[in-house]
Formats: sequence, C-alpha cells, structure tokens
Amino acid sequence: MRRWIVLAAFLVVAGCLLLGAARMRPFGAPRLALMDRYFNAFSQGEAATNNVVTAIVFDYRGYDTLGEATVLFTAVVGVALILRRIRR
Amino acid sequence: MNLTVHAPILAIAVPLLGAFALPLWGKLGRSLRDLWLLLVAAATAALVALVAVQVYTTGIQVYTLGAAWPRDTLAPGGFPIRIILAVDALGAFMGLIATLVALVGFAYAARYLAEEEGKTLALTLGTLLWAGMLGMAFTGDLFNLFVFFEVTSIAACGLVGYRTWTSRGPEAAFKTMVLYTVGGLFFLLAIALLYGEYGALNLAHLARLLRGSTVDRVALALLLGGLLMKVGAVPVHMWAPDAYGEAPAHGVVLLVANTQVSLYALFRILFTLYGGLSDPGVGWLVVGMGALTLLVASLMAVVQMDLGRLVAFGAVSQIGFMLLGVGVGLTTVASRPGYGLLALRGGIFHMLNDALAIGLLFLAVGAVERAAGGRNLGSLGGLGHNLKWTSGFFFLGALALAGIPPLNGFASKLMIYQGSFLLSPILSALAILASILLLAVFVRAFQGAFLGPRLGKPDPVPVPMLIAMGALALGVLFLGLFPDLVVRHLVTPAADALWTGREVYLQAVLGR
Amino acid sequence: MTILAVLQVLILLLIVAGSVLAVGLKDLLASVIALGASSLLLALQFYLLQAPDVAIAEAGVGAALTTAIFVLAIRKTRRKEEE
Amino acid sequence: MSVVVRTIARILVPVALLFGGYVILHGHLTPGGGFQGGAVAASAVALLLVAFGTSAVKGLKSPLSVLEDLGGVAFVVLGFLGIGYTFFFNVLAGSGGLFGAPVAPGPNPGYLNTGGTLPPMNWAVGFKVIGGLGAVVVLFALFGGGDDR
Amino acid sequence: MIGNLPFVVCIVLVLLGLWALLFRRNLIKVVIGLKIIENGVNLYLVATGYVQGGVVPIWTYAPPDAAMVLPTPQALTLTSIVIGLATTALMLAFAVVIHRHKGSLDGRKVTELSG
Amino acid sequence: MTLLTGYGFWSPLVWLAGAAGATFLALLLWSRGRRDYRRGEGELPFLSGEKAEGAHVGAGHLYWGFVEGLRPYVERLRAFHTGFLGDYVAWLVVVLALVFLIVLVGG
Repeated sequence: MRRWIVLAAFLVVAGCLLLGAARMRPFGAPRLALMDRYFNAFSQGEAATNNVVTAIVFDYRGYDTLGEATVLFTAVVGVALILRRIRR
Repeated sequence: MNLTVHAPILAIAVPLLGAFALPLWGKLGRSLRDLWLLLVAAATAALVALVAVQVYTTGIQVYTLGAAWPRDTLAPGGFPIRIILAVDALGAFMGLIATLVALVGFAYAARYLAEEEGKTLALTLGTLLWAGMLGMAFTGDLFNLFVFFEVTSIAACGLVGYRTWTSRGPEAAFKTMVLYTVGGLFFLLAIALLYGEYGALNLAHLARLLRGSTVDRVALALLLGGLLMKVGAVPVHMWAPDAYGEAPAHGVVLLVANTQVSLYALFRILFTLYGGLSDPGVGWLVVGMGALTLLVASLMAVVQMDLGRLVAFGAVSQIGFMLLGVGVGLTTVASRPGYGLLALRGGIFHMLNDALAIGLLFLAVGAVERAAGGRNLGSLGGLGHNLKWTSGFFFLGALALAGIPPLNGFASKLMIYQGSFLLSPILSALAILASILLLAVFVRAFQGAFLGPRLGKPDPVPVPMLIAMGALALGVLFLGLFPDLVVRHLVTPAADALWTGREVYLQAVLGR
Repeated sequence: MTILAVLQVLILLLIVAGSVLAVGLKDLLASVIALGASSLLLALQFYLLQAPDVAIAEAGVGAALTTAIFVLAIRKTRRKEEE
Repeated sequence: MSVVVRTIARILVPVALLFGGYVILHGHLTPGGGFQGGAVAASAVALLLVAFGTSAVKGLKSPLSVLEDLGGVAFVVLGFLGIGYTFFFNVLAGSGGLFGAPVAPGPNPGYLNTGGTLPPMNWAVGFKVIGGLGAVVVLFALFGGGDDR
Repeated sequence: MIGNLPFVVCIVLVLLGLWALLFRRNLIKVVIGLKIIENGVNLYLVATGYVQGGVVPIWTYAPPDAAMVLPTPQALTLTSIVIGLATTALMLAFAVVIHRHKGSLDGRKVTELSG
Repeated sequence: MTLLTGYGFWSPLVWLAGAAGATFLALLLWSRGRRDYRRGEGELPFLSGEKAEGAHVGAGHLYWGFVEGLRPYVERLRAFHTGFLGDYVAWLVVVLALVFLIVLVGG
C-alpha cells in the first residue's frame, strides 16, 4: 500500500517535471538573453579578459565564487571534523 | 573607505575571512584562536547592527558587487547583470536573529566543547554557518541564495556530525545531509528552469519577468519543495528531531536559526519573486502545512523519552506557528484585510521569540546532558537541587515556548491566534490545542528532569554557559514585558516589507 | 551538423545507460566506475555543447576526484551491497 | 604491476601538477581556471596515494590544509582590494600595470598580462582547491589508521 | 532538430537518481543516486545556455562573426560541480564513520534514531 | 507596554496586576487556614505499598493517563517516523507531488 502511494507520487513528480522540460523554449534557441549578450559583448572591455566564462566567474559573479570557495572550505573542515582522531 | 555603504558586504566577508583564518590561528595556540574569534564576532555583530540601523532608518540598502559604485545596479540597457545585495527590513531582521543566536552560541561553546582539535573545527563551522545565514538573508540574487543555502547546509551537517564517538551523530548528519542536498538540487533545477526561460538571475528582475507559465509553476513547486524540507515542515520534518537531538548544543541553536533563515528565503520567494501571480492555492498550502506541523510535532513530543528529542519536536512545532502566521498573510495578501497583516506580524515576531526560547531550552538541555551525563528522562531526576540556574532557565524557556503570559511567546502567539481565527476558527483552535499540548509536554519534562529527590551528584555548569543562557533568558523576559517596542520598531517594518513592500523592493533594485 | 546531433543523442543515451548501471549494479566498485564513466561522457557532452570550461571541471572533479573519493570510501567500508 | 604503476606515477605526478599549473595560469585566456587546474593538480595527490600507499601522503595533510586556508584568505583579500569602489571591483583591469594591459575587442590571440585581478584570483582559488581536495583525499586515506587492506 | 531531448534526458537522470534514493538502501548507493541527480541538473543548466550554431565564449582564436553560446550557465555549472564534490565528500565521510561503528552500510540496519 | 493588535490588546502590566491580585487572594485564603495543621501520613503517594520516602515519580509515569489517552493517536503518527532514509525521501517526494498538484492543477 505505502509502496503504491510512493510510486504514485513519484509518477506525479516525474510527469510534472517532464511537462516542465517539454514546455521549455526549444533547445538551442534562448528567448531572452540580455545578460549573456552583454557579457559576450563587453567582458573584454570591462574585465580585460578573453575568457568570458572566467570573467563571469571571477568578476561579474565573483561573489558566487566566494560562496563556492566557502562551500569547499566548509566541506573540508567538516570532513576533518568527522574523520578526526578522538582521544577519549 | 565609507563603512556605512559597504556594511552589507562587510558583514558577510568579515566572518568568512575570520573562518578561513581560524584553523591557522588554531594551529598557533588556543588563546590566539579565541582572541581572533572574539574580534571577528564583535566586528561582524557591529556591522550587522549597522546594516540594521541603516535599513530601519533609511529603507532598503542595495549593494552591487564589483560595480564602480555600490548603488550602480543596472548595466547600460537597464537590467542587472551583477550580483546585488538587497537588504530590506525583513532581511535585516533575520540578520539580527542570526547574529544574536551566533553570539550566544559562541559564548556557550567557550566551555561546552571539551576537546581541542574538534573545538577549533566546530567553531569554524559555526562561523561559516553564521556567515552563510547572513549571506542568505542579505542577498538579492537567486543563484547566490542557492550557494549560501548550500553553505549553511554543509556547515550545519558538519556540526550535526560532531559526536563521532557515537554512531547516532553521523547517522543523523548523513540523513540530514541527503535531504538537504536533494532540496538544494531541486532549488538548482528550479533556477535552471527560470534561467532557461528568462535569462535572468536577479530576484527583482525575475519578479518583473515572470508570467505564470507552466515552467514558472514547475519552478515554484520545486523551490517550495526544497525550502519546505529545509524549514522542517511536517511531513518532511523528520531530519529535524534527529539533527537537533544529536548536534552539540551550541550547534543546535544555530541550526534553529538556520531553519528560520530558510523560512525567510521561502517567504522572499513566495512574496517577492512570485508575489505578482496571486495564487491562493499556495497560501492555503502553507497554512495547511503550518497547521499540520504544529499539531503533529506537539503530539509527537508528548511521548518522547529523550529530552533532546522532546525539545526538538517542540522546535518543529514552533515552525508550524510561523508557517501558519505567514501563510494566513499569504492567502490574504491580494485582498489585504487587517487580520492578514496581523497574522503576518505575529509569524515574523514569533521567529525572534522562538529563536530566544527554543535556544534557551536547547542550551539548558546541553547543560543537563553535560552535568548528568545523559538525557533519558527515565533516568534523570532531581537535578534542580544542584543546577538551580539551569532549571530556572529551562522552566522559563518552556513557559515562553508554550505561550504562557507574560512571557514573549504569548504575545506573538496571540497575534497568530487572532489573525488565523478571522481566516478560519479551526486554525486558531488547532494552534491553541498545540500550545496546550506543549505546556503539558514541558511540564512533564521539567518535573521529570529537575524535580524530585536527588539522584546522584551532577557536575556544576560552567559560568560561560550560564551567562549564555542568562542572556537568552533576559531576552525572553524583556520581549515578554515590552512586546510593543519590538513589534512597533522591528517587526512591523519587516512585515510591511512582505505585505506591501514588493514594489518598493523592485523599485529599489531596478529603479522602475 | 547532423552527425554532431546524432553524436549528442548517442552520448546522452550512453549517459543514461551508465547511470542505470550505476544504480543497478550490486558491486559498489563497479557501480562507482559506471558513474565515473558516465561523468566522463557528461564531460564530452559539455564539450559538444560548447562548454570546455565545464568539461574540464567535470572531467577533473566529477570523473577523477569523485571516483577517487568513492573508491577510498569503499576501501574503508565494504565492496558488496548487502541484501 | 606495482613497479609499473610507480614508474608511471613518477612520470604522471609532475605532469599533472604542471598541467594543473598551466590550466590555472591561462585561465583567463583559454578554457580552465582555478577550479579546473586545482582539481587536476589535486588528482596528483590521489595518484601518489594509489602508487605509493598511505605512508607517502601522511606528511601532506597539514601543509595541504594550511595551503587551503591561505588560498581562502588570499581570495577574500583580493576581493577586499576593490573596496575603494565596491567589493570584488576589478581594480587592476586596464590600469596598465600588473595584469592591467587593455584587451582589444573581438577575437585576438590573448596576452598573459591581462585580466586585472582575475589571474591572482585564479591562483588563490587554485591553491585553495589543491589544498582542499588534496586534504580530503589524504583525510580519507588516513582514517582508521591507514591502509587496512 | 533534436527538439527538447536534452532537457528531457536531464529530467530522466534526475528521476533515476531519485529512484535510487527511494529504493536503494546502501548508503554509498544513496550518494551515487545524488551524484546522478546532480549530473542531470548540471547538464540541464549547460543545455539552457546552448545556442544553435554557437561557439565557445572565449575570444582567444574565436572565429570572427560567430554567435557565442551563453556563458552564464557555464559559470553557474562550475559552481554547482564544486558544491557537488563538497557534499559528496562530506556524505562519504559520514558513511565511513557509520560503517566504523556499525559494520554495515545497509540503511535499514544502521538506523537508530526513530520515533 | 501595551500591544495593540487591532482586534484586541495585550498588556503585560495588566496581566501582572491580575496575577498580583490572584496571589493576594490566594495568600488571603491560605492565611484563613488552620494553623495547627501538620503534614501527616494521609497524603503520601501510594506507590505499591512501599514507603514513599525519597521516591521519584519518573517522567514516564507522570501524566500517565494523559499520555495513555493520547497514545492511540500518537502511535499512529510514530509509525511514520521510521527513521529510514528511504522513507524520508519518500515523504519529500509525496510533498513535492502534492505541491505540484496544487500549483499546476489548482492554481
């Protein structure tokens, strides 16, 4: 019984997610891309770099990268905490 | 440099810098480490207070990262491209709660954590969790919200797994981590859907662009699913008692604040991002989940024999009160009757009250466990003879949480009762029932653990732990005796930020 | 153009197949290797989607380091999934 | 078998480190950057572990975690450089000094001396990632008293 | 030409991982399921940035007058990949410690916290 | 100190005054009691015939009837809290399905 409920819920979720994916704008043809067109056009002038992705990662969205570095640091601290040697 | 303009980002960057450097100081010596932590904590608290003062006096603070000037939110062409911090009254309020809880937690941890290597790492994780909460509260960017969501998730789970000498700590941490990660991935999938449709990530910009299409609704459902899990609404609350029960006490208070900041993220998404699409179904969903949460969790608390788990279920039920209050506000935000705003205020005020009261209870449980060496209510008893202060604090916290006048929980619960009564009397009846159940639960816990004849000789509770608990107890008493001050000066602007503040928020970021 | 599209579809199907193997296999080590293989194919797919930055990251992080950590964890625990 | 593995590892470890360094160094010109290069270089640690066993990496734990902390601090400090304008403002870009050469718009071969604060940030993140991921691998290997096979 | 197939395949990956989470009990299998979900989401993100006939968004030796694919999703995916590695490492650490205590990785056998 | 909610008010001062009055009344009643009253054997708790000196009513026994009365309901809720990770994720999927139904169909 419980298994069937879970299965039904899973199927509902699957159907809705697939519906969402199918209703997206067609693959390879973004409708709105103001931000990205701006990045492609102006990152060379503003961030003085050829690699637009790097310009976004470290300049336009550098704060996200700081958060990402924090995530990595947090995970390393967490692993060190979990796998520490206990003297008791 | 002009500190007041840069305060929002400094409030996040300073604790991050402090956390990155903390293990280095820890290698040099414990007094250096403690000094560094004290400095960082004081600086961060001052900066958060500065942000709050600015927000409450002059309105929304906007800060564009990496632009030539902080207020320079828009690129040529009139759309935001950089990450923007947008702190409104609700964000500042959440920042204050996180800061308060973090300071108390650090003061408590000074003597609570015994072992040195683990202590440095646990303090680092605590600082990171604090910084992550501030990041979540201050950000105005959807993807950035996700990143800090993950920071808080990982730091919280690391803290939950602190007790590696038992198998229960890692078990709780593993389960919590899996659920948090699934929730985070739902969040990320929703971001991908929204980005794919609109090519924007800024909350305000997205809010202007959303049209209510199928994809938008799928994204909304994914965001809701992930965040409802993180805040611990029944029936996806099951990680919460495990995690609250097993984490060290100074971590639990941060975990509770973390669920509240996640609640803030939920409200931000429902009111600001999706506020343009008036959808009563979602409001009723939040109300229903809130009612279910407060009822089920308080019933579950009745039969718990582990003191930590008992209080943990109490904490889950308080989340139900906040969901109920804000959900009533959400169902009525389109027609704006007065009781909707009242319930909204009650829900937001209850966040602060809950942070104080439940924090007090968890810290007292930590003290009991440290003193008596166990938490099973069947074997505890008579601790009140030796732990006079701790038992007093536990009693105060329990009464405040159960909503007994004149303590702080009553004031906010009264607002929730009145507001939800006018929406549907059944809701407020359920809420009152849950409060009564909680009172019974906590009286039973208090009697079982603290009253009765002496059983054994517990260790004394160190002074820093008592000071931390005393600070929270003072807060509980103060908010109980002067609720109008807080409601008028802190809570009402925060509630207005959700109630009518959507346009103000979008104007502040987009200028149109 | 057409060949590229066919290649993309083929790689997508292979990724799904690798993931199905990773879920289905009882031997954890084999399962992890299937996951690593599908990560590598994912990196290739990223490359075909004109994202070499992500492709390098996925190859380095997803395929190499994640697999290494998984293998270390399995070495510290046990190899077979018990029933 | 093991001799072969060790010989290959002796060659591959420097190659991985060099390639990682290259990827980090040219992050602002070609695909790659701090994360990618750091991950490649950190897999050298995993390679060391596979070839030479736990004892070879035992001493690396402390230096790697220090490297990670320093990388993180350096990254935040680089963010603080722009505080005269805003946090993370690229103060060095186009300034003419170190990493400050202006870039001509449109396709160009790219010069190393561009990018403003991006190359130093790449290095900071690269060190952070090498340290962090290497430390994770070493911690996993050391847990429970080393090789228990 | 291939319609929305990449998006649909990503969702299939997500569902596959969710299936593993629901019906697999081994803790390491659970982590593998999470990795599969994450792979699906990452592919989804990158797929949203693809432009038909676009080139790599790097100006070094880029062909003149070619449309570039959107760079932002690539930056986001980089972030998400590193976050995925971090969570994986932490979860595996928990799994290893649980195994040390319980001698088992079966989720049903190691569970102590309930009720 | 008065909190006006718009539908009523809440004032800790009034409550404290009321509480003081109630305390005063209680004291008054108490002072009217018999002064020669001493604690006797009569009201010691009856614990299966044992002498009740130093006996502690454990938390499990307090409110026994209350807890027992609620137990049928709570046990049904407890059965959901299995503690198995698969069930946790199953609940997450169920909630997600519910949210999908409400948002997509109901909205």
